[in-house]
Amino acid sequence: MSAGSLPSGSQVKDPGYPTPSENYLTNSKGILSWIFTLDHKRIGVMYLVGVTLAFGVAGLLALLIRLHLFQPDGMVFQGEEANNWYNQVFTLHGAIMVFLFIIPSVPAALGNFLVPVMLGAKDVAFPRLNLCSFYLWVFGALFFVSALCASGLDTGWTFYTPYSTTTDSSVILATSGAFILGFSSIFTGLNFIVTINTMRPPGMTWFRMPLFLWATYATSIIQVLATPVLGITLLLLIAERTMHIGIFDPEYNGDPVTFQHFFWFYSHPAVYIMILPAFGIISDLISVHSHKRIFGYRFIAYSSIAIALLGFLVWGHHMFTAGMSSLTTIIFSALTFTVSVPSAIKVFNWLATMYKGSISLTTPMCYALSFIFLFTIGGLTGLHLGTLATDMHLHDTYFVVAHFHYVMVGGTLVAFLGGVFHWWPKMFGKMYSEAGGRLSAFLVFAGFNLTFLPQFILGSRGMPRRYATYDPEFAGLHQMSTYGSMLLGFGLLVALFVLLRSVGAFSRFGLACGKKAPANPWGGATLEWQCTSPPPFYNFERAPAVGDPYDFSDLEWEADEERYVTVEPKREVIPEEQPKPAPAHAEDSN
Amino acid sequence: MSSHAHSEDGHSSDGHDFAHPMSVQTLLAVFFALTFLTVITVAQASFDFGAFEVATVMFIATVKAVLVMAFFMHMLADKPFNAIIFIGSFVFVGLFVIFTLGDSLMTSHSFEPRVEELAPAVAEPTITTVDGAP
Amino acid sequence: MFALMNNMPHLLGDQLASKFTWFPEQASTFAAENDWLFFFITWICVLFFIPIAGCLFYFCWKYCKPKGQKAESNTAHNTPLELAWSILPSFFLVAMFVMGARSYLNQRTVPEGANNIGLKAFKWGWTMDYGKGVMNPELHILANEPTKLSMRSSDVIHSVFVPAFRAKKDVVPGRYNYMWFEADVASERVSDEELAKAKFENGDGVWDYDKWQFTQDGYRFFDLYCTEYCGKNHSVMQTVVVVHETVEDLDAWIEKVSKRPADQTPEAWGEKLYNQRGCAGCHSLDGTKRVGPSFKESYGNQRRFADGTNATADEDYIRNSILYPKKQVVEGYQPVMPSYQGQLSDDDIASIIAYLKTVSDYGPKAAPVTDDEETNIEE
Amino acid sequence: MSTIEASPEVGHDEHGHDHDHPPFLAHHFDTPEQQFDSGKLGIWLFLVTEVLFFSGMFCAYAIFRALRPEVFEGCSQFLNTKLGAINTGVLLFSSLTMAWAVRCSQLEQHKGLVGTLAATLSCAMIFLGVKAIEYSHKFGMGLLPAGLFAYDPSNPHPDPAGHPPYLAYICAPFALALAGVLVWLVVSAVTGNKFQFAIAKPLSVVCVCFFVGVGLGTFLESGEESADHVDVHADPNGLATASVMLEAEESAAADAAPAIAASGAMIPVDESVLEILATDPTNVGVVSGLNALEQQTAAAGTSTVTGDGAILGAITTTEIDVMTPTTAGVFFSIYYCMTGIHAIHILAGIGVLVWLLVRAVRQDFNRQYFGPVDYVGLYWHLVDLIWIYLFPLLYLIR
Repeated sequence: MSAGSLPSGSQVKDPGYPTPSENYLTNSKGILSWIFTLDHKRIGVMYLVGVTLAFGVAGLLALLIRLHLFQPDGMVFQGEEANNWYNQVFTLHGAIMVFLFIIPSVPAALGNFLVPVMLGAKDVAFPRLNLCSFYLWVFGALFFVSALCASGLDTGWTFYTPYSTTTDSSVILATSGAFILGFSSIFTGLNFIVTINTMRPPGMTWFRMPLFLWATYATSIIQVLATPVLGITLLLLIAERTMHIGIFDPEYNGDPVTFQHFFWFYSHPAVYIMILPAFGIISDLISVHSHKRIFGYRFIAYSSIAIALLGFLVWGHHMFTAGMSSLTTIIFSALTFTVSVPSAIKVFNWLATMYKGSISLTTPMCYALSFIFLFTIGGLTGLHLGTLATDMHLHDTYFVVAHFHYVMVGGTLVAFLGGVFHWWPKMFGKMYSEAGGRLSAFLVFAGFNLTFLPQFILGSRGMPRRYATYDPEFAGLHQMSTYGSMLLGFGLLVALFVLLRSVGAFSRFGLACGKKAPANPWGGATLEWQCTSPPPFYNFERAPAVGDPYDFSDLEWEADEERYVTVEPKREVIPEEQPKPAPAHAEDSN
Repeated sequence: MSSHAHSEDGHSSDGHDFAHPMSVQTLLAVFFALTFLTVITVAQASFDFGAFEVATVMFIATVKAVLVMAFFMHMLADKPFNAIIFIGSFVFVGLFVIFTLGDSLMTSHSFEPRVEELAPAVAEPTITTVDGAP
Repeated sequence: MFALMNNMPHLLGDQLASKFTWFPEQASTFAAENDWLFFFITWICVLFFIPIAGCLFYFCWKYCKPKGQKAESNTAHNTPLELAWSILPSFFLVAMFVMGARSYLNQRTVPEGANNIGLKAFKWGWTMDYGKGVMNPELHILANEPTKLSMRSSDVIHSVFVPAFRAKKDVVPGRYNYMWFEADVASERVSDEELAKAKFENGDGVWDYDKWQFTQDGYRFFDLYCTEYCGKNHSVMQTVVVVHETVEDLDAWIEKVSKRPADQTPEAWGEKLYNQRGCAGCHSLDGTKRVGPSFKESYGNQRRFADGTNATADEDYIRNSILYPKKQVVEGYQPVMPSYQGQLSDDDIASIIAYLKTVSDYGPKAAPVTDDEETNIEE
Repeated sequence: MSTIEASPEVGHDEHGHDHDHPPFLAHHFDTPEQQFDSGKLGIWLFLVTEVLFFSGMFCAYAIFRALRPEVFEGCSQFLNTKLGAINTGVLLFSSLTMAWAVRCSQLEQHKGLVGTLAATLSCAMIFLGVKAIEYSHKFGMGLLPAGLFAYDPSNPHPDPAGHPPYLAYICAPFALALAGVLVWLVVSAVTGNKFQFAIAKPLSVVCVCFFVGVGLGTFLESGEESADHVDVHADPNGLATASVMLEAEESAAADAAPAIAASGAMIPVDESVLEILATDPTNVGVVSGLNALEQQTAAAGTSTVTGDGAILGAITTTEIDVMTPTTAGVFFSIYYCMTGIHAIHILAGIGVLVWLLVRAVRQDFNRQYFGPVDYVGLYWHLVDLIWIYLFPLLYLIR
């Protein structure tokens, strides 16, 4: 097609396969074709819409919190019930963000779309289960909405007993919702593990998998192992509230610290459910946009698994002041430090990948850079909290709030946005405005830092978290934080605008939609860039050429078409008569 | 797509492809072993093994569990990977129980005594006479 | 709202211009060590962060290339380098852990002879127990001597946090948690004029600690916060810590708060004592049998004792029961009640008796007994 | 993977040419073996989640048993070992028939498959029937979770008229199911629908089995009842005396046990209890008592000290009553949580087994496609596995 621009003699492989007449978005029409779809890509898109809505709601609640804290006495909620309102708002902000947004964001939304495509499979192993887990998510979300409509929720997202067993708010509705969302998460994880284990096409060995798949695999392990414990914990909590079973409620001889053990056995690994897929995205983003092979592939892959497993050993660091025995406390502190090593490895590897690369400062790359910056701060401040003596001062202060927002928002959310910007052309077949995208990345970065850097200072100066009103001495920093949150919110709106505009959401206002996306706009070497944008219903019109996912040497930029094409494809020659159709099994049994 | 027929040839000659039916004798033998172990575990409950009681009971239960897993659940004939993940899950159960139980035991001295537990016994006339006798 | 936003630059300026500190005042023996450790970790973080961020921006600038240009190098890995950066930071981590754990163990090991103060947390307030039945929401401790708090909660989880002491511990219902600290900065006293002026301006209402920045006894204080979310008034569940220079000063304060205030009736004071002094643990008000007989059947009732004798529960009997509880034990109960001799003043005992009269179902639900009448009853 | 393939879910018809894709093979899989392996890995992972799900309750069990062994010992006597043992046997037998069903499906023995599945279902129903007796009996005695605990040692078997007819409530849905299936059986026999008749026939046996279980449970429980009545009546106060304890030790079964538990286990309580009480800051009385004691020891004559010492000595052994809501109640909470969630798993298992039964009658399974039977089998064995641990942990504590 564009042989003229290439050195003579090189064989040009057809870069984009003949564009199929239909893609997954157009091959069937009507609302029912979406509601009952078994296509992982459509389910991924539905998740994307769902988690964005959840994020919008929880984000508005966050702005409400920040506005309220603009004044020491509280600005938004007034009157007798002001504190109750505040408590409900921060609880719902936390619960919705954690259960409805962060946990399903990357794995369920992006993961569903990408895992089979990256793998070269036609679908996930259990498409019906996949749809089921989406509807469980919807169902769980409905429970949260009904809790909100009934009498709200004011326990904090952690549901600590005995507060949660004695408060009047709709704890049972909310915990039932979280229980159902847990199963949604388990089924997604289970599906991915099976898909990656048994659906890899010939040639796709474990070490040819993109790092996003490794991260998703590690995440899925946690989802399958940890989430059931949340299920039983919440079930016991419901029983405690209805029948007073006396396991967690001191009134009946139970022990609240036991509840915390149960809860954090899930919820600490859940932190890695949130951040591991983000690591996967960033690994791919940095490599693709630096056009350079990822540095230390195996170290990154292994460190994902290491984090997943070590993540099960450190839950106690949420309870350093709760009244655990000193020995347990010290053991958990020591184990906590071990988790920081694999995270550090990844940061160094990403930097080494950029070194001597050919960096394009595209929107996804801007988000990825911002991720490295913010996540590093989040990770490093974790050291202050893992160290026992300093944690005695910092625990349950704004320092903790700032720390986990740096990891969850600066980490996961930024990576999620980076991932969405990176794969948007693939998902919807449209290019967005680069300038707008970069602006949003900058605004998010600036707004985020302005919001949460002051909170580190607030925390170390002794401002406790979850306070609806506070001593006037903290006012200045709180106000900075509030201004920052506005900027952050504005940045996110810009991002949403840029993305929606590209698919023509504003075309009726005269804002043109984006250009048609080529199959490979960034020069990625993973399999998803081999199919058309958007992918056809069956992902690949023909079996994809499985090669090294980070070998960019045979990709050439075609300036006039604004796309990358493959020259001299090092296509794996798969013999027609293979002894075994899925050699993956042989490896599994080792 | 001729691979399918091909793969069938590559498999065991019993013609059952990937199916590995258990023989009826094995199934019955395992069942009787399990029943026998149940009888033993009920019987041992009438003897006092003191501190070993829990250990004995758990040992017998584990033997039964291994029998069920190995034969009824075809773990022996299954892919090792499946067995590994299943048995691996017990490692995590172990972690969970050991840390939580250990911490509870180490801090149990700080639990508040429950006054109402002591109270009725103290107030019980019959018991008071027995205890207060010396 | 917008008017306030206009204040922003001013507030910012305030923030930067006035004494900017990372931490509140160091007022305990833990503080210096804790802050040192904090800054030690922070500097290590900076040591790592500056090169990381520097590389990030430098690489972006240096290797930013037009599209289509190949990378200069395609090194896939360098195992020694990767091992190095995996292993080297571990030494820093070990150092942090060891220092943190040692300091923590110190914070968990109560020195011999620490002054013991009881603390009870409830929704939404604190009661400090200074022994001998003296209870007060304010925490008053002695400078340069270790103080141990034995803490319990009567409802949900709370957490004691004194930023100036760098100390924190959750108060968990169903168990006794403890913490200790040694304050090394005594609270100043404001001048009497200032105190008098504040008292006048404050009026009879609740003392406004935030406004005056000293207690109603004229002491400067350190904040004590609840840091475990506990419901509606979590954010106002605060009290103050006052550090006294000398034991005399502390005792004088305890003496001052231990007496029945002039404006309180004996019944009300008696009820307070019933709840605060542990009577409620063993003696119910509704007739339920607990460790001891219920107060519902106390005053004015006929009592049968373990030794077979009988008596009517009158003022004298109750007084004796409080001071010498093992002399006459009601039949069916164990002689487990401790003596309150030296623990309750005559006025306290009289108040309790007055209170018992109001809760007993037998005998006169009577007019309050005057102080004179009571003090006449002698052993 | 070497050819272009189109949708599995939409338009099966386009694939008439695809000889290699049998109808039971989902289109995103290449071979039946890949499909089977995926399903198998999936179900094993699901079992992993089940193990971790139950681990929470085993953990709660371990904590409370370690902290309050005497409560567990006392309360365990209320559980009828015979019923537990019978149920263990029933579940083991159902595991056997389930494993046999897998074999039948692999060998394409369709009749055998239907038979073994029906046998498995019947065992599940017997199990539930026995459980219904156990539960209703305990509900009636007020042996309930901590918050609802209403056991009265002096009146262990309150008048049945005083509480709702729990057994009837539990049996009602099963009776409805039985009636429904019988109607279906008759209708399908009359209309001559052989397929439906072939399903309804085994199902009616299955439903009847629930009541077989109820009968079995009633029979064994009534034997139990008379035994402990005798013992209770032997003691005029309705409270345990040393003689009853002796009897209990001699008799192998737990017959006399409720009476013992009612009186509570003897455990020594030493001064440390007082010290603990003393650390309660609100309990200033005790603190002061101890302080006074110490001061007296230091200063005054020894006579007072011995006096107080004797008093302390008198309460060094006291009885902890294990039959209060906060002690026995917690045991029964754990008992109901564990066995209740296990019973819910049995119910879920019954659901999927019925689905298998229908497909087995339809002869869906063959040597290439027996996955569903195998997966349900694995699930069923896990449920059995959990009971293998629950039985000794709850019923056989001494």
